[in-house]
Amino acid sequence: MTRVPDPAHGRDLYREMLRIRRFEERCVELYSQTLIRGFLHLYVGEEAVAVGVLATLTGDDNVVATYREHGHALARGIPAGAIMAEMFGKVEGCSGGRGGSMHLFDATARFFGGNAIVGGGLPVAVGLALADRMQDRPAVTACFFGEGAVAEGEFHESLNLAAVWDLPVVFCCENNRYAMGTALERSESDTDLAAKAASYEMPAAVVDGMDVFAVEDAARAAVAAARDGGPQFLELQTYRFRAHSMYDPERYREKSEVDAWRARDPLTLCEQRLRELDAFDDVTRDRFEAEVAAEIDAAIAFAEAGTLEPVADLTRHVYRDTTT
Amino acid sequence: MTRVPDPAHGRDLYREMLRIRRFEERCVELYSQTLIRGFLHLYVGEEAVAVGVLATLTGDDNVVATYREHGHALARGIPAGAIMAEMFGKVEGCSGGRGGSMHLFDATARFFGGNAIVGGGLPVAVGLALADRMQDRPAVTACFFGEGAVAEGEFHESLNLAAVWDLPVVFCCENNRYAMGTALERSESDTDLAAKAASYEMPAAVVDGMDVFAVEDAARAAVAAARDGGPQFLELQTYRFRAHSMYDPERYREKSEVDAWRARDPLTLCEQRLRELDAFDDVTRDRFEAEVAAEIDAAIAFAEAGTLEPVADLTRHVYRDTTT
Amino acid sequence: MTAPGETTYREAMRAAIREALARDPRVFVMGEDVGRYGGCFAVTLGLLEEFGPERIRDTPLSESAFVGAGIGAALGGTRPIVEIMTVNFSLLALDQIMNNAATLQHMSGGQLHVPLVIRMTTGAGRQLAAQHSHSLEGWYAHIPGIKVLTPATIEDARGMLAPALEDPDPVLIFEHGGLYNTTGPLADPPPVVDIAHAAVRRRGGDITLVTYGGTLPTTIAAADALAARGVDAEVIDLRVLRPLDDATVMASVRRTHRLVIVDEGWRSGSISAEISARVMEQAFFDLDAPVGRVCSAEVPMPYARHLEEAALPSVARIVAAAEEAITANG
Amino acid sequence: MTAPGETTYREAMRAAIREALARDPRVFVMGEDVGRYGGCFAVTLGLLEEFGPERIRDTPLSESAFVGAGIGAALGGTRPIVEIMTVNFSLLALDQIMNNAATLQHMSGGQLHVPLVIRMTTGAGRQLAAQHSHSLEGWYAHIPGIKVLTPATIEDARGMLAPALEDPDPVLIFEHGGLYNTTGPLADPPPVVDIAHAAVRRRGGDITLVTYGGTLPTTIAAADALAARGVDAEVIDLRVLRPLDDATVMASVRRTHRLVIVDEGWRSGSISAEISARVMEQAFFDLDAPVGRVCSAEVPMPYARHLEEAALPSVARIVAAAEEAITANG
Ligand SMILES: Cc1ncc(C[n+]2csc(CCOP(=O)(O)OP(=O)(O)O)c2C)c(N)n1
Ligand SMILES: Cc1ncc(C[n+]2csc(CCOP(=O)(O)OP(=O)(O)O)c2C)c(N)n1
Ligand SMILES: [Mg+2]
Ligand SMILES: [Mg+2]
Repeated sequence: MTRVPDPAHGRDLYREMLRIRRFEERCVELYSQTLIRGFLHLYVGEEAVAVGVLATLTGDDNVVATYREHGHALARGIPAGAIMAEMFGKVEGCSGGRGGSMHLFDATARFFGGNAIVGGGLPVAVGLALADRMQDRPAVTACFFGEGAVAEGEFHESLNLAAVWDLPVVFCCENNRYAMGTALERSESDTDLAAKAASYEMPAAVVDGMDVFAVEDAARAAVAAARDGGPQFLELQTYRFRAHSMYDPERYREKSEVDAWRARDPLTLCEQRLRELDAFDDVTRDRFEAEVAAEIDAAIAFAEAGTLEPVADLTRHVYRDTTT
Repeated sequence: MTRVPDPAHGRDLYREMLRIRRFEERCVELYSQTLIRGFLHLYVGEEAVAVGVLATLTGDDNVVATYREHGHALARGIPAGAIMAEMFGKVEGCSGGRGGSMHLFDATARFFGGNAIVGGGLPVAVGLALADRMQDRPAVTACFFGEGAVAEGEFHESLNLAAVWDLPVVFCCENNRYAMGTALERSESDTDLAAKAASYEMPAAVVDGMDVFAVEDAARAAVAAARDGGPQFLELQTYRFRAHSMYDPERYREKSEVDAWRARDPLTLCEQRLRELDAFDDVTRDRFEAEVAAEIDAAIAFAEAGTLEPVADLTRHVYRDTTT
Repeated sequence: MTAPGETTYREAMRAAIREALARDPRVFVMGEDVGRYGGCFAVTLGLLEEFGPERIRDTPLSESAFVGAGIGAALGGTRPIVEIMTVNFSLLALDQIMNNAATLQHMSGGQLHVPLVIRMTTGAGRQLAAQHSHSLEGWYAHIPGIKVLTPATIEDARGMLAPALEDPDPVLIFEHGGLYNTTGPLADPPPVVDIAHAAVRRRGGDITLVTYGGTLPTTIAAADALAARGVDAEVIDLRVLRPLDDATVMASVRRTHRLVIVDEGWRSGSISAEISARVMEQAFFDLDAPVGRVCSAEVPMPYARHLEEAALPSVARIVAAAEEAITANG
Repeated sequence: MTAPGETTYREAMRAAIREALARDPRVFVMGEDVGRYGGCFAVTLGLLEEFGPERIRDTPLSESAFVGAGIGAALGGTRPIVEIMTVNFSLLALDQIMNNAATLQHMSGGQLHVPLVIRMTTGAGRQLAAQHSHSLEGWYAHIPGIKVLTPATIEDARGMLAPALEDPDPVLIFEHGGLYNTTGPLADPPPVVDIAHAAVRRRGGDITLVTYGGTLPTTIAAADALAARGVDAEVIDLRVLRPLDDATVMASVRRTHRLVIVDEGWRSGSISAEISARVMEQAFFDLDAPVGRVCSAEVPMPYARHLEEAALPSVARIVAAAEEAITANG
């Protein structure tokens, strides 16, 4: 059990998770309507991770995420409309329609993507942290990746490099137990991921990733430690309730396993906790639902009203445009 | 202190190390005479590692080595003449003159190179072991690499894969403390290399790589364990007495450090041990020196007498020649 | 669902893998999610159940290690079929491919052979954006020591694997993601194909269109469109990008005197450049017009659909290039 | 030792790095053995002592991580000069180069820029055999989003780094290992050079020889040999392989009507193929003979000296190709 949460802040965390949940549920509908295309990886079930970690960052910190990053983008404050417009392929999208669901970016929010190569974001995160240290900025870089990335060489090279140079990276491993259809037991000989971090002398914590308060506590400690010191590792134990992407028949896991994890839905856990503290009631929930629904409706309207980039601009953004 | 070595076997090990030492000393001369070209990486100081490990293998086992592999090739039984001819670029070379010092091969000896990409041999070793297991052969694959390779992603991917599939690989890490000019302390945040192996649940031993008997004991145990089970890790602590290659001014280490290690020359240590057991005397040594000198003279003569491949054959060995 | 007697490209590929597994105990499959998941494009679906986990091996996400392990396993006497989910991730294994698979035979003076098959999906067209839309098969064809196959038809999807496995050299098979669901008839027993020659997919006398892989259907459609305009185009499917079958291309060009190459790769340094250069070298005096190229725009693939479509070779662009070639020396 | 007023290519490169470090506090160097060892080709020798370990950073052997860290550091406002010891090891970092450095600007809709410089040694000629002799700069030039420089002269070794660092896009600099010890005069202050244009290194009217990097000296020697035979060859040094400066090549070909390209890369799918294809497209009717190519043999580089020499472009092969072009339509 974690510390007693502040009621107002606890509700904020709940509301943020709800935004992500409802946003993604609408994405599924829009995908069936072919308004969103390409790959679409949902974060449903894992919301407590992004919300808990990102709550502990400042605006000067950096975020690096994966292709499963709607939640991180929303929690980082990228407007829902800009994200939705991106998935609609519109100029008003947060990546100008060039990136799509897997490549959400926002330079102002220091949100460095949306990387669709497993493990590919980790070296970049190390470099962002290096730049901060070399320029005496007190920022931290939060780098998210799945447990599947732990088998990739880039994971190890990056952890080691960050540790050798003592850089302020918080490596946030979202252990949802599967990399597509491959269970962690079949991808790692030792499933104790903190042991990998330990082999780089990197402090590590194993966290209940379904409990947003636990995540926030662990992240706050890790972020503080990184800010004044070197890299930190968080294993955030979570579960993806939905398919890997839109095309996954889920042959690799039992429905009972999914159900067991659904019983620990991060939204439900958070709500229960807040109700125990008399900090949450049906009125609050209904209000949140209404606000969130309105926000998402507006986001979709914004995306629909958005414009398509002229085809004549096809080869822009390959090299910096020096003509304008 | 290791078990009491068998005198005759102990002398064999000494003699094998002497062969390597004298062979390489002659290589340096031949390099100055430009009879050998390209890169030339000497094993001087590290002979106990290859000799100790390879003494424990059978002819059906596989060996994968690096660009610093003259010692391994000699200890594996590739004729000195074939190795020398290779470095002379002659058809009679063990790689037909195509490979040179960094790429010694011998399919019959199951010596799979001579890999000049740091870390590049490890995945291949895993595959050789996989093939043995799938075909029910009781062979083991010994894979040599430097401690510098531990920072490469391929090291981690390979250890994990071998461990996940429980394959008979003995990973032999030749920790000579430097990767070119980079000391282990500056390339690994945690210099305890066995801890990396442990993070894959792989049994590991740290071995005095200057003591050929210690190496042999540790290798015998590891090879037996791998043959009946899964991968093993040996950290063989050693030192390279000479430069990284022929072009290294050695700015990165103190002469005093080199001298301290030279005091533990594996040949001297072995000789001392055998003398303590009354198993070695000046006569033996002089005889070995004479035999080895004769062998190397013959090898050089063989290499000199070798032939150059016709230039018309330049593009052979790219695809299997189906015309003959 | 496919009509009776019809099959899909995906099923054809699966049938080829199944046959190889059944026929030769040395053959096995490894890669990410080839087993329990059924393959990221469902090519290997059902094979785990049929052949078991020893021969259908799910790997961790470690492209370099499992491709390298494929090389080692090939050296060790097996016949691995390594699946890299998509060409985009193969960059992580490129060191193993170029520095080991392609060179071991040579570095060992011909002692070693690497009878390895690596399959991967390639290509764009499904709004997967910049990191998931590469068409690098032509780029891979730069590397001596490997062979590069691009099955574009159901018969080739069914037939190319067997000779690839028999080949003593490492063979890369690129399967365009847009082809998996194409359907068509397949004879029983399926026809035997080689992995040495280009194929003329449509005869014609006015102009030659050379292509391969994912753009074959587009190019045939363009030939049909040209036919409607009175231009009789010959369509050559390269099938094998390395070693290139020059002879088939030159023979056609010597008849038609005009050539357009259609290639989903980025234009600069593409395989289409190589073909143009070879025609320059071998058939310059037969040309009535400069060789044209229709390639992908030189841009990381954009997500937005209209931009992706504009970036890729299309019937309209092929027809325009063909007409330019026809009127060039007008 | 160099004569007074002379410098080596290596020293010129070092002077450029030193100047960049002194001028801009955002600039730093990282790579394997750039510090204490002094650089594997001694380019960075002495810089650690002068600028300290914060700015001259030895990295572990982790090509993917430190190239990716260079990308991140560039995003973070610094100006990293990343040294990959040789192009041969850059394959391990190719995912970072192609999927991140080259695409981040595009994927972010133009929000991000990656002002990163990656330097690496390239080329063969020193009997380093198959894994240490690649010439892949032309191959890298296939990738949209990066720029590819090949300084071949002392002035370019001295001058190209500054504009590369000023460039908002990722720039790869390939330094041919055979050039480091070449000596020559260098004006003080050194001339300012651009990274946009090819350079005519020798004027001539009978035939154009196009080359870049390590084969520039060979090509100039071939031009001298041709002059002795009464053939007046123009020599163009491409300098930049991406984006290619077509205009300089076409202008020359329109005057000489004949072209031979000299390229140390493997022939198939080389940058020389691209140039040939572009000449086909842009100057076909100006050609009096097919464009010729002198490339490396399509073989992993053999160790044996005579075989390596035979595999590489040589004066004799260039002269022969030029003479063939001259007599082609004879
Ligand atoms: C290098 C690489 N290999 C394979 C893929 C295909 N792929 C996309 S997501 C994924 C699973 C990743 O699992 P994990 O890292 O656990 O993240 P999760 O999807 O569970 O969030 C795979 C294999 C990829 N994108 N990149
Ligand atoms: C991937 C790669 N990076 C860099 C090099 C250049 N290089 C050759 S040997 C070497 C040092 C390797 O050190 P270590 O692994 O400790 O082996 P040692 O030379 O000490 O035996 C380096 C950096 C290489 N060959 N391969
Ligand atoms: Mg996962
Ligand atoms: Mg070492």
